[in-house]
Amino acid sequence: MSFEMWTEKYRPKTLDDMLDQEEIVSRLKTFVKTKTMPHCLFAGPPGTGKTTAALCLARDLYGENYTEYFMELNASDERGINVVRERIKNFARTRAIGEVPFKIMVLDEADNMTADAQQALRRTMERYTETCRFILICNYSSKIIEPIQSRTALFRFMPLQEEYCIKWIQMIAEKEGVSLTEEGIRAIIDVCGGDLRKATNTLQAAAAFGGVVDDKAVYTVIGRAHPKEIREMIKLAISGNFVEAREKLRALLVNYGLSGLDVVRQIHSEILRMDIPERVKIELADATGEVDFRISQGADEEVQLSALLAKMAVVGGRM
Amino acid sequence: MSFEMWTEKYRPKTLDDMLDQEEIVSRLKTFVKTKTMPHCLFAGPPGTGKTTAALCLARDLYGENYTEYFMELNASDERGINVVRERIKNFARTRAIGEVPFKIMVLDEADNMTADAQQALRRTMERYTETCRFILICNYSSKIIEPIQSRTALFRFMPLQEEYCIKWIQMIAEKEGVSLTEEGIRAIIDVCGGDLRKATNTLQAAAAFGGVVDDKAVYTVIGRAHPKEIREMIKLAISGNFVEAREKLRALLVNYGLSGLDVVRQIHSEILRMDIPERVKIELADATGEVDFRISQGADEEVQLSALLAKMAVVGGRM
Amino acid sequence: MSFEMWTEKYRPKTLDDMLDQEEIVSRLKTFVKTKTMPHCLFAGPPGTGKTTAALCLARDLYGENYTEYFMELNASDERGINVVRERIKNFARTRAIGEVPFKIMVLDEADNMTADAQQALRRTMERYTETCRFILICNYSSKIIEPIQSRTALFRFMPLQEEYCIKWIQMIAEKEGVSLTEEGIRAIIDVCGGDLRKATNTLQAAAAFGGVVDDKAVYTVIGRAHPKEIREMIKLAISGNFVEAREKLRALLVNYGLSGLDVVRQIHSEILRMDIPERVKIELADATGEVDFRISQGADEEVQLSALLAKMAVVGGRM
Amino acid sequence: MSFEMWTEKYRPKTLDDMLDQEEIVSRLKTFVKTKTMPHCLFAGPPGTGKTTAALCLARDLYGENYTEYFMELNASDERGINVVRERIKNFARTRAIGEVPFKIMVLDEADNMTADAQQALRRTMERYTETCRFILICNYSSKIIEPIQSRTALFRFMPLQEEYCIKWIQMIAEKEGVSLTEEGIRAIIDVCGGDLRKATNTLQAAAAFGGVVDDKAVYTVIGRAHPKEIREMIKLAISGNFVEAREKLRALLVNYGLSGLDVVRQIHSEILRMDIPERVKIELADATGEVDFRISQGADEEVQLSALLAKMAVVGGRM
Amino acid sequence: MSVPWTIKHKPKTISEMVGSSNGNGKAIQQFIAWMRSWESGVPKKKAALIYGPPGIGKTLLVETFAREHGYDLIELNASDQRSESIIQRVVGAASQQSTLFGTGKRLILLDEIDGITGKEDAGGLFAILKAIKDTRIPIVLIANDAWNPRFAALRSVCEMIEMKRLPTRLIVPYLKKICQKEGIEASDDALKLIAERSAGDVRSAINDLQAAAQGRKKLTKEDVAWLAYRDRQEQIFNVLRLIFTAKTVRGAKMALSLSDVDYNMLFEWIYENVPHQLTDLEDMYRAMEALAKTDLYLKLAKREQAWELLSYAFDLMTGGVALAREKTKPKWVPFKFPERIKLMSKTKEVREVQSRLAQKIKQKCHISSASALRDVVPFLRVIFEENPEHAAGLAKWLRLDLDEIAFLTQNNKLAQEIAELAGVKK
Repeated sequence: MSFEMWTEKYRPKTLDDMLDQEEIVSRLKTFVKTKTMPHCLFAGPPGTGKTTAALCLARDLYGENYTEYFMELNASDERGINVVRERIKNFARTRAIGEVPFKIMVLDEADNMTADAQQALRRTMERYTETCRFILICNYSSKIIEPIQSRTALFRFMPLQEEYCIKWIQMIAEKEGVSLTEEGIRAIIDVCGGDLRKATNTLQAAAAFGGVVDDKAVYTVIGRAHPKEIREMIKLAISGNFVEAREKLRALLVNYGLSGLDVVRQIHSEILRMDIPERVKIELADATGEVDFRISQGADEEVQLSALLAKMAVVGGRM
Repeated sequence: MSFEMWTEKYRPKTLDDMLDQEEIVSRLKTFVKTKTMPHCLFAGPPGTGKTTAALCLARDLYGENYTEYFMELNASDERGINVVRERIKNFARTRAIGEVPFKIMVLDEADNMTADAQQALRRTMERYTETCRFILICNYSSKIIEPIQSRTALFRFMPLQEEYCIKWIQMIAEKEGVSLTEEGIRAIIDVCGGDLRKATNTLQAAAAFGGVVDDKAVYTVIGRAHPKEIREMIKLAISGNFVEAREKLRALLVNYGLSGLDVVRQIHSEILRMDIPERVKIELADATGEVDFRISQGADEEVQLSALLAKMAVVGGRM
Repeated sequence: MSFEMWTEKYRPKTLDDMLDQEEIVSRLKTFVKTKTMPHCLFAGPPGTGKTTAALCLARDLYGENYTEYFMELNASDERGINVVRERIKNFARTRAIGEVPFKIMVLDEADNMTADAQQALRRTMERYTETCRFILICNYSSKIIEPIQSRTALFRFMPLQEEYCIKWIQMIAEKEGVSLTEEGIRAIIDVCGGDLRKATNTLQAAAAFGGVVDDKAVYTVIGRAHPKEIREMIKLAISGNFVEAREKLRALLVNYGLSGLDVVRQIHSEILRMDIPERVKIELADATGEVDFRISQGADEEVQLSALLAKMAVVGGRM
Repeated sequence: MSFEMWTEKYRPKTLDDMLDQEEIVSRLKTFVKTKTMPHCLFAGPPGTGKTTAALCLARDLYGENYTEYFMELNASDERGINVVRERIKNFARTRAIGEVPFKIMVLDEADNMTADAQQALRRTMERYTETCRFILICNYSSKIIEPIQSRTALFRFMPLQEEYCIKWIQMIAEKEGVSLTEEGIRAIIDVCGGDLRKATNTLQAAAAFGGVVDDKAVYTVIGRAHPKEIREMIKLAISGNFVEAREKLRALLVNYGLSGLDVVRQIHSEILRMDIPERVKIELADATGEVDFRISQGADEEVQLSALLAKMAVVGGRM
Repeated sequence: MSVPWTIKHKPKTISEMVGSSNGNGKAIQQFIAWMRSWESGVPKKKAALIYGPPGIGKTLLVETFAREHGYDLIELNASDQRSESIIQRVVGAASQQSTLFGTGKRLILLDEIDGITGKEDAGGLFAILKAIKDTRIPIVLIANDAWNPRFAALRSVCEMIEMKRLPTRLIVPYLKKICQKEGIEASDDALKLIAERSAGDVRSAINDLQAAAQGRKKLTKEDVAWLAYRDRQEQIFNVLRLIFTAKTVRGAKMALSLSDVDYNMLFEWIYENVPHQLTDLEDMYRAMEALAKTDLYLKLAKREQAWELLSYAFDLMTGGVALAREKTKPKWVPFKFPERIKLMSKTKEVREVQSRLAQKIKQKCHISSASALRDVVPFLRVIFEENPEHAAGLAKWLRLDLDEIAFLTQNNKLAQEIAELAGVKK
């Protein structure tokens, strides 16, 4: 088994390789054709191909030596806007030589920049607009200040369709010779939603574990309890078996090494899925919110979660 | 697509061009006439013309070469009062040559300066009071220390009237050849209130998105859900359809790329507008506040929003 | 408009100028007369003239060159015992030349010194007692260690009487030719309590606004809503008119250019003054504190203020 | 006469002595054979041999003088990451002399470090990676930040098998000449689960009684080792004796040196076990959760727990 | 003469000191006797520790004695750095050059040893101990609080001399004498007021007298009425009374501005007294809730540097407590000093022992000190209470001292027995 990251190994190289986000890809292709483009804002959830699209665009524009004309900065890494400014300056001040008269600067996680830093960035973008195009990548476009929004073309990346993800994961599994069960793929999708990067990483990690990739392997690798176990714990609690439910909780926290927040969030999703009266769901969703907040603020996981289980016992008793 | 900012392109050039803030403009005009002025404090919400007024004043006073006698410093840019002091010193120590015996120094976002920095600024203002007048711009005059307030003339900028904003946006749309629907303009006003800069930027961003600027385009560009959809979700929850409401929520988060905080804040505005008993509004406003705080502190968005919907269901059930 | 600060212009220069704290001033005067004094401890709330008294005493003792014989150390500036020890030693070891055989060392914010630093100070006071007298200034004498209390004469500065403040403000208004209404002066007192410096600055700022200084001018200049309006809003909320209360809130935010925190803090002070059951006051104060904390932690101002009004409605409903 | 803590006396000295955690031991043995190893993360419940494994590994690698090349730090004891960094620096900067080209630094309770401290640790690990290998020990691997997890080999220690624990305890009893009944050993296992340290300590304390170690002896030890003060405190509170309950609390915090969290956890468990109506249980569990939350926010342990006792007093009075 | 009266009117002889015959007469005689004992060779206790509250003449006694009896005084106090090396240099040297050299007799005074602080004066106390061991001339130590655990070792090698606060009846005549010298005609009730408010602290009484009387020819009760309270408890009782009886929030909050103790200390007073003042359980619970919230606001204000939050804390701490009263009948119950503060200083020594013990376990058992206290100490306690032989073995293995053993047994006699078995030196 090679140690290359599969996300990199199977990352599309050209816009033609990108099979999802069709509308976006077609808009980007016209940039390649006309060798001109505005500043862009790529917004969307993680793992929906934003960085990939930027890379493909660059490669299509500049060919294999694209790295000379293309720079990627992670805004949230670089401490202080001054560093960002300096690095942009150095990159952008020289003109691109070749057919395409501009370079491309990608700023990842731009929504993590403070409003002040974004203001400074805006001025920098203005200054180098002749020689350099910016692609800002973010999760939430609402966190980008309007002066930047107003001079960038917005590309909204949608979460990938489930079928698409499934196909992708199966394709990789096949090429890598991984035996992947039906439950395994369902578990991956369950955990990763439309985040293809996470899905691919999970597959690779589960495969590295050796053996068949089934649901158990996936949940182990990702550090989550199997939904079944969470459901069992909830059922124990609701049926008034508080002590056993708490034992189960301990096992999850300690034996599996799960974090309290993960457990709360899993409890939350399972509650919504379980076959219990809507009224009970409502009450428990409310209680879960409180516990989630407290744990996220540093309260003790066991005390808080066991209080939640106690609550379930009472609510269950009234059912 | 042009890279010029429409906010700049259409910014009034002279006091005569400014059609709003009449009282303020007329007070500023007397400064021009008498060629004398005190230090000033411009306070008011964003996008109400504070910077524009300062620029127009300068141009009217000094003519087209006004930049020789006029300097703008953004307080939140230049960290550290020492930088500010140094730059002010360099600018203010030479006397203006010409009819007007003073220069103008504009300090933007003065309310972002620390109290200590403001104290230092006060002393600097004192020192150069002969050769230089200061215009401090801020959102909240209460954040300016009293010793400065006590020697500046206060100008309070009011949010712009709705009709005025509408006319302005329509004027730009027309000049830029943007086709803007009635719903589009309503959406812009809805989102931007009396902030003309934001409104103009939003128009430009929506136009950059391509196609007709209607309500959908506006909400997409600004990264907000359509209010209608938020209302539907609330109604589902209140009528006890908790699970469906949650699905709606999921769709909003995914399709619009909204952040949890965005959704909470939209829920808040819609609750206040909806046709539900006052008592229910009260309870929901309370719950929304709690959830807003929790999310802003880093609790899980989905869990918290679920909890909010659950609360709505409970309250609705008692209706 | 003059650019001089009225607080400086009217600051007492000599003990004769000090019209408040009569007993203390008269005792200080005998120190001047007899040219001798013990070490002193000045204790009392901020803005009651402790530092002014020390300065006046020094000027009366040494005349205009008093700075040669007088040193002020801000204890919270100079961290560490060694610095304090060193600087005091350097200042105190040389004898004053002139009629008064000792120098004066003022230690401001002495209650901020660590117990260790105070321990080091106690014997220094005794060693240099021939050449140097100490005046320790603090808010709470109880935070000064007993061995030092034992080495000093204690002077307790009382909060200024309202009448005194009123007289002072009227005196300045008269001298500066400001026309100040009865309501205007009440508003200044309301806002500034017994802090004379703040009151003077407020008067100057309101005067700079132009026109008569009445209550409206004072509240506008200080960036506060008129207490009447805050009270109206609270009443609306308590009586269950949540929507109207919110509209009032909006108007306050817009018309006065208030920040959310400003409003919260005004609500807090009005609650305590209103004619509602005392127990309700406590409940509302607690709710207000919660919202204050949330806003200061970055939660949304409008959402939180709505939640606060909602809380009031709930509490009011139980009244 | 020689007595030691039996946990230490019988702690395995070499990897060969370790009879449990077989898979882990065999992986560690290859490190010894190849005289090379990655940074490691040992995660698992208390008393499962994590520290022992690190110690054995060190002895097998370096021989009896292993303490020259091996350092143990407890993250929860060290004040601040800077101290940790400093101590690591001093230890790691000199190269190990001998066959093994690196030293080993063990950081226990690494999950007690804040995320920021862990970030700093990560950089430190990187810097000294040539000369030093880190073994991080924790209960919850989920509390270790992702960048560290990805740079360390994970060893997950499972709770020990019951038979294994039984054998171990019997072996010690035999060697120490303790007569241990069947019921005695069952009681130890019941109470201590898979925590070998606790089991061994319990045996040693029960043996100190001098007689046969049966279940009664074991439960006596457990009863005395767990401060019964907690239960007494709760009883006092519920019977309305608040002042005495508070004194008990003080004694626990001050004399026993228990942390607030220890007390909260035990109170929580006691409440859930108590013979009071379910509704009351939940009310108190809820209140305990709130106290836990507040303490985690920095509130005073005694004050918050006192408020909880006050609540118990009221609840008890109503019962 | 411009020197403060505390210096100007300093006694020249011991007999002029306030309370030299009654009051602190015994202590003064004890000191003189100890000094005299040096005349017939080095005594068993080579150092004396004079202790007591400020302003009662501790330093004065030593200085005056030295002057009266012709001793050279070598002095180190808190304004000097007193690290190990400095004390060694100054004290060590002086204590070695005994009276064999030079003509004068020498006396070493280490004043204000309360002020010897951990970091700046590292090793200072240790150096003093060593100096006492080696000295050939008298060493006098002065402290306010001799029972500070840090001084435990010093106490055992020092002649302990306690001086006390002086009663009003002794202070008044002294003040009167000063007034006579200053040519002031002072009424007895004025002087009594000053003396009372000094709470036995002569120096502060003289300071207050100077502040009030200087420059006057006459001093009446009215002239001193403005003098601020010098403390202490009475004032806090007033504040508490206001808070516990207030009917309105503002009324209760007003008390805060009258308080001369800072809000953290006031909180402790209120927190201590709530259950005693509000005896109805529901009332008490409401008040404790208000205090728990107060505490939360106080801590958040500090953590977030959001000082505006203090204002809400004050509402709850005063008004919240005041309005908690519903069923409790008003009844006079004396206020109690915050036990918690007493306990913290009283148990400082115990807690030190505890943390030393935790360190020792930690090193032997490879666990954190928190875990040592939580997971090992309870079992050790059982063993130490039940089986002295077994305990002795463990004590030896862990190298415990007697204090640590006593901590585990909670029983001094048993601890002695174990210590003997283990061969622990006392």
